[in-house]
Amino acid sequence: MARSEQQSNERYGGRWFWRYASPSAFFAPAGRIETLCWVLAAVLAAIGLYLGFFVAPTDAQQGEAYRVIFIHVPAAWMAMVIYLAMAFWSLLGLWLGTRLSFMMSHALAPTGALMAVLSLWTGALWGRPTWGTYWVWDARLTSTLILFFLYVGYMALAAAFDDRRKGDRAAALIALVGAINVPIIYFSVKWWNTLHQGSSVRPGSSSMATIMLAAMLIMTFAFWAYSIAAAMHRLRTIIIEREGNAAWLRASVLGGKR
Amino acid sequence: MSVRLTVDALAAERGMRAVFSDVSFAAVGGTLMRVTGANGAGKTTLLRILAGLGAAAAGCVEWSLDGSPLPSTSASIFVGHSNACHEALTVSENLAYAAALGGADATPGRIEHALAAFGVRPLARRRFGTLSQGQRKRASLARLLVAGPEDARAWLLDEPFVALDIDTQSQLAALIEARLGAGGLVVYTSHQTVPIRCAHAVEVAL
Amino acid sequence: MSLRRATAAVFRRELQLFARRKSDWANPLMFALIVCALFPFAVGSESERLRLIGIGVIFVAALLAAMLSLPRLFDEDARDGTLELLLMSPEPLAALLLARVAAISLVLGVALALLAPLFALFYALPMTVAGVLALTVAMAVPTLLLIGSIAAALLVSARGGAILTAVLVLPLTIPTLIFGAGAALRVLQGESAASELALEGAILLLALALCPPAAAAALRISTD
Amino acid sequence: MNWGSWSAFWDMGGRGLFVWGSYGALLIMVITELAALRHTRKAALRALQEDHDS
Amino acid sequence: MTLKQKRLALILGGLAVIAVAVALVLSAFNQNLVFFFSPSQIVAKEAPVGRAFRLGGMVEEGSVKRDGIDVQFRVTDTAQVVPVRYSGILPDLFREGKGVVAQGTLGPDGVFQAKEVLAKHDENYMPPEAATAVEKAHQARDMAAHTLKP
Repeated sequence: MARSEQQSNERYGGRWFWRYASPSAFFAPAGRIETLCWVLAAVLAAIGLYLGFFVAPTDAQQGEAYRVIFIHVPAAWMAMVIYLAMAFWSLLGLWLGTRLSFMMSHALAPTGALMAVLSLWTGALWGRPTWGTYWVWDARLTSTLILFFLYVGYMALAAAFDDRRKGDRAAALIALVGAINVPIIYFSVKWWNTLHQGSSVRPGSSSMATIMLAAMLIMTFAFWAYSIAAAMHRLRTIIIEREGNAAWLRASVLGGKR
Repeated sequence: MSVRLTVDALAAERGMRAVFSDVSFAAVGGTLMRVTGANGAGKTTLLRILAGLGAAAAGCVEWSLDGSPLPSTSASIFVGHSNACHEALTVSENLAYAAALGGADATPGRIEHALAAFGVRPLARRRFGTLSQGQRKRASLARLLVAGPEDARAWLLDEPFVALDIDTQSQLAALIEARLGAGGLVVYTSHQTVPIRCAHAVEVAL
Repeated sequence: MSLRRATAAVFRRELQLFARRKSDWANPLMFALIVCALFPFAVGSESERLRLIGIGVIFVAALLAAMLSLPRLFDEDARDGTLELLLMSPEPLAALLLARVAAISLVLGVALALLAPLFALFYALPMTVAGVLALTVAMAVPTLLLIGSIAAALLVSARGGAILTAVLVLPLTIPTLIFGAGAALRVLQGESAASELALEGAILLLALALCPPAAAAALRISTD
Repeated sequence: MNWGSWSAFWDMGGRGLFVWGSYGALLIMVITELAALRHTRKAALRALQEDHDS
Repeated sequence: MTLKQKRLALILGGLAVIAVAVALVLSAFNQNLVFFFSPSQIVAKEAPVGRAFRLGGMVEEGSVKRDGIDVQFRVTDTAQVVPVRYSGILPDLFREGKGVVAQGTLGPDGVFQAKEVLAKHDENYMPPEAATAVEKAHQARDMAAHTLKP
């Protein structure tokens, strides 16, 4: 049985994380995190793209086409990581009944869906020159596609309820069901058809030159920063939408303007 | 059997809007409790929370039987606006289903007895969908009696007198009185004032 | 004792309803039949080509037909108030939901499994394949209904339920589709389908263990 | 430095369509998302302001 | 039975069902699973004749002969060799000595008629059987080189 926020508050009142688990307390830190992450994303992306296009050499086998890797792999990773984060916040929300957890999952979903689309799109454009086809029904591609469907289902379900509290918890449940299913789907699709190469990232092994790897990892951090910043921005918007009646919010958002 | 209901600082919300807050009361078996309030004050919401069908925004509801705590779902029978009967099934099938879900074994004799108390015994083998509105209401109220007199659950009745003719209203009132006399707890909401004699009447205003 | 009585009551009621209202099972069967009959018009009637797509078409048609009956799970109950009886039962809700899905799976699963060999004739598939197809359809229908019961429970009171159910449920049924159709494909190619059948069964069992509690939680959320 | 000229840079060894197709998609999506973020924030603030004024 | 006992019984039942499911999965994985056929398997006549399947291995060095869009090459797992015929455009990464997967049918003449040829840039991408075979062959060659050197 899910608890109400107040009950959880009484029970976990002394814990450190509780201080930031309410929208009012997290609104300002979220803004600071957002600004920091926008800056980080821009700087890291600039460094990563410079390394990727001007320092990293041409690949021996693939020529220049491999340069898609600097956005393809980070996007694919983020699509998965964001889904996991969404499922984590959903679980926390269902378990503790905190409003902020649900808002966090809602804030993550659109960016996650975008990452899934991006990794599919770049994958298709990379696959054409290297594998000889835009699309294969391979385990990784297919499960990314399904991940995209799950994101869409989550967002559609959250939007289908007029009662926001219901929508929050219903969407959280579907996120968890999806999280249990993703590995099952992945392995069954893998069984069904295996074509994607093994993962090439093993530092120290010869499968990727150091400079290429460095560019890719820096781009990955840029994607992380971007995702966090976007999620924090969306989180603050959701807090404004939902907590519109609260005095502290009016004071901090409208206070300066009037 | 002695049912006890304790409600402490209860609050409810619907679609993020507060419906009521800080409602506290306690009641024991033999008490008739009437919940009053304007439209939209949250009478139905309160009853659904007591029944365990809805979640409270804050506060708690505790049921106990002879001192040992009970989960909400085993503590009460809820009769709401809908009849809780499927139109394609007969009256007795519907009642047997409700009884089995409630944890009781409904023998045909019990069902007939319960229907007789509302004067609709001949309808037992009719499809629910073929009944008139008044007949439907009576047949569905018979659900309260199917489990038998040893059933300790409290009755939660949401507007039970609506759509009942005068005869049935007094039948139901008599049954409620009998129930209270046997030590049962009855909580109801009503716009009509139907006289119910009882030793212990409490009113909760929302 | 009372748990057995309650689950038996749920199970019996569902069968009674199927017996009283034939359209509840006849419509999904007709749907599957029509879908299977449409494909040859689209792809051509050579038996060679039909055999290639037959298994997939039959399997997807069976899944879609079963999915059409998902709203039947809770929508009507929510309207006439019998859902409250289920929610207020002192017995574990998950067990009651399992009984209900079991009754529907029994009727729809068996009916679709019996029809699968007929569909197999349409698509010039040999009788051995038809047998495996019937078996895997009989396993896939309960799996879909179990997974679908979560979505159906969530969408009891939501807008746009039917389409959204499909969006939520169909991606999650991919494993059962892969192994169910895969088993029949193996037999068509003259190989042993044992491992596919084992995996199909494993997915059914997993759904059996995990879906009813999730559906119960979903129902509590949406009726709150 | 990898590129002798700008045209070599845009050509990407004959794979320019695929490489720039990918990076272009990234750019479009990021811009779209940023615009959407701005839009919803503005709408939320406007709603709050109207609520406040009335 | 109290509600708690019932819940416990249901949870135990659920766990038992999951255990059976896991056992089924394990038994399925124990059975022989074939995604690819290696040239050795084809030479040993394990692959079906006349039915489409996948052939995985490496393109043998110096075996590629192009004639317009018709291509002939040989696929090896270092132990055995299978000739392949294909007509169409080969992907960029198709190289001699690199991994390849071809989908098609084995003709009665023992030539694999490929309908689709897919290439990989990574040695990881190979059927596991072929990968181990290649690795073993490499090891043997390296060891031979070492012993011959002094």
